Amino acid sequence: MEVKCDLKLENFQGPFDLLFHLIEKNEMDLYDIQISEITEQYLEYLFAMESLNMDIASEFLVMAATLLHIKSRMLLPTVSEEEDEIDPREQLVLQLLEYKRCKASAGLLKDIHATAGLNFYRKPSSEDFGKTERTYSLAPNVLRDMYVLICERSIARKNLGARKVNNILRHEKYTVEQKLRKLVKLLFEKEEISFFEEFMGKGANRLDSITGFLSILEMARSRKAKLRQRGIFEDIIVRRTEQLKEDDFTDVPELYK
Amino acid sequence: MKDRDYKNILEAMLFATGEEIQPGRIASALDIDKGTVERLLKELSEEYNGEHRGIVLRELNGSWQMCTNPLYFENVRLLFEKIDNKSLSQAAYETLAVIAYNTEATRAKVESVRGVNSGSSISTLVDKGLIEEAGRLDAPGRPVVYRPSVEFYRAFGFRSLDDLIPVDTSPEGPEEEPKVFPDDRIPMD
Amino acid sequence: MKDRDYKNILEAMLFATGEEIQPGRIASALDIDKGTVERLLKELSEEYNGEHRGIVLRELNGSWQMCTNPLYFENVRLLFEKIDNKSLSQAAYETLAVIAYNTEATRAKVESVRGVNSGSSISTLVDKGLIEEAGRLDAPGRPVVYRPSVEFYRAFGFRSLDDLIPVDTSPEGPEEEPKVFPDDRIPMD
Repeated sequence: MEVKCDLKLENFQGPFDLLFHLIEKNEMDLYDIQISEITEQYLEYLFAMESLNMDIASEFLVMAATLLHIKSRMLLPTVSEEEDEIDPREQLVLQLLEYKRCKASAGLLKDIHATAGLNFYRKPSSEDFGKTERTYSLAPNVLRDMYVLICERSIARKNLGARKVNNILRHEKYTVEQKLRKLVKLLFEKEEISFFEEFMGKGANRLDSITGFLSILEMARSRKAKLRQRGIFEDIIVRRTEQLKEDDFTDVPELYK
Repeated sequence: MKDRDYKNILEAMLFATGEEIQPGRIASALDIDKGTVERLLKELSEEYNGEHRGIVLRELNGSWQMCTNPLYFENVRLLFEKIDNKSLSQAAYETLAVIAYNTEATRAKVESVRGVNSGSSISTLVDKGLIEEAGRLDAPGRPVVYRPSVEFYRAFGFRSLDDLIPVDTSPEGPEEEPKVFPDDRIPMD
Repeated sequence: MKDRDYKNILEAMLFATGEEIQPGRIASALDIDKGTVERLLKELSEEYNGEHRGIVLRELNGSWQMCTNPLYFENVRLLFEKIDNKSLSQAAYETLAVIAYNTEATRAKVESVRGVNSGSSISTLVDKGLIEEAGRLDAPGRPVVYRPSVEFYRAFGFRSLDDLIPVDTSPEGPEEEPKVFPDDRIPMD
């Protein structure tokens, strides 16, 4: 495919600007961007720049990655049949619209700037108006109120900090213990379990996943389970070893005492 | 004292300071009501305009400043050798637009809208006095918040940010617009 | 063009230049006779004087300058003198409160109580003459200690710090102040 490189990258304010150019050139609907086409043209553009040994700002590369990511998600079959499935392009469209607005407002400001400001101002007079004594008139009660406010804020901040740390520690300890017991029970039922299924499935929140992960690590560390993963981001299979006893972890593990 | 006397004093004050003054400051110096000061300033301003006077008053974000009447811009310009080219780069206008249309914004906000590093544009605008620091955000890293400065109002002839003209960028006409942002402003996050 | 129009232009020119200006320079800018400019300047000057305007024209060695009417010098002086509370930001006021209520304080002390960076507030207060350096603390880094200045007492109408309105809360309680900078940003929820 012929690459026409009549425009330089510097002519664009950034990746959004370049994308706009491509979308307009292709007369595409902003609300229904043909991601494959746009991605291809965008990359062609970057390759052309590179072949001319021009520096490509990192923002342009990040956008390339984003486009490829969206493209790959568009190729995947939809998991659910639900209608409110989020369009992978949505975030990008929102950003493009916001940038479009920014560009339009900038143009407006530029026009106003060109015609406004036809006034001349002057510097403060250097005339001698007599002896001036700069005095502030400040209120003692305002100073007092400010101080009371700062003190209250300071105390609240300290309490909040202390409470937060305690809560986190207590919460984490409790949930890891829970997860360990759940794991032991499961492993005596099934011998081998899927981490994704048990700790990242429906109804599991982020904390469940984190504490679940901490608990399988703890098991592996104490050689009571073996972990297996086929590749990065893949499921982790947890399998119990000979050393796991049914009453293990009924006490708090050393790590979390 | 009569209104006329006060107006003469206001004229002297605005001329002498040269800069923008808050009506409250005038009120406390004259020991009169702030509302009265505001009324007198408006009347004086109308008198100047009505008589096509060489000087006029401008309201800038609640403050008032004396300057020359734009009617005579070309005449006054002849007295000066050169006038600085005041135009800004596209990047600076975009950055200014994000800050002005959002009332205020952090660098991260500007960059999220523009999609590119905007540090140097912000520095340029601060150097030109068009934006100023408005404190720090209560968020990780405590980022600086920028807002339009008085110079911004001066340079663009705005009395307040209400004078900003809303932009309509909907490609398919107005009915498409509410779909995304119900508000005419660039949304804050 | 009528005399009135020329006078308006002269007003704009004299205002904009600020300095004294020779009638010849105005004449060549407007492309009119120098004698006419001089006549118009004299007439304008008489108009200003007759109406007790806030501005007047002064002739100095054949040059002309726009000035404040001396009738209103006292008023203008009051304007420069009276600086109201609004000229102190919330941050500066808070910083001032910490220093005053602790008799004196280092920057670290102010920051530990306020929970935010206070360097610029301290600079502001030093610039405004409301606090001053009171030596250095015999501690690592030998930090500067700040205390209220004479201007502080004048601004609040205090004879001494005993005039401070008492408060019954203390940010740290009786104990030593913590070594660690208080932090709001503990992650997780």
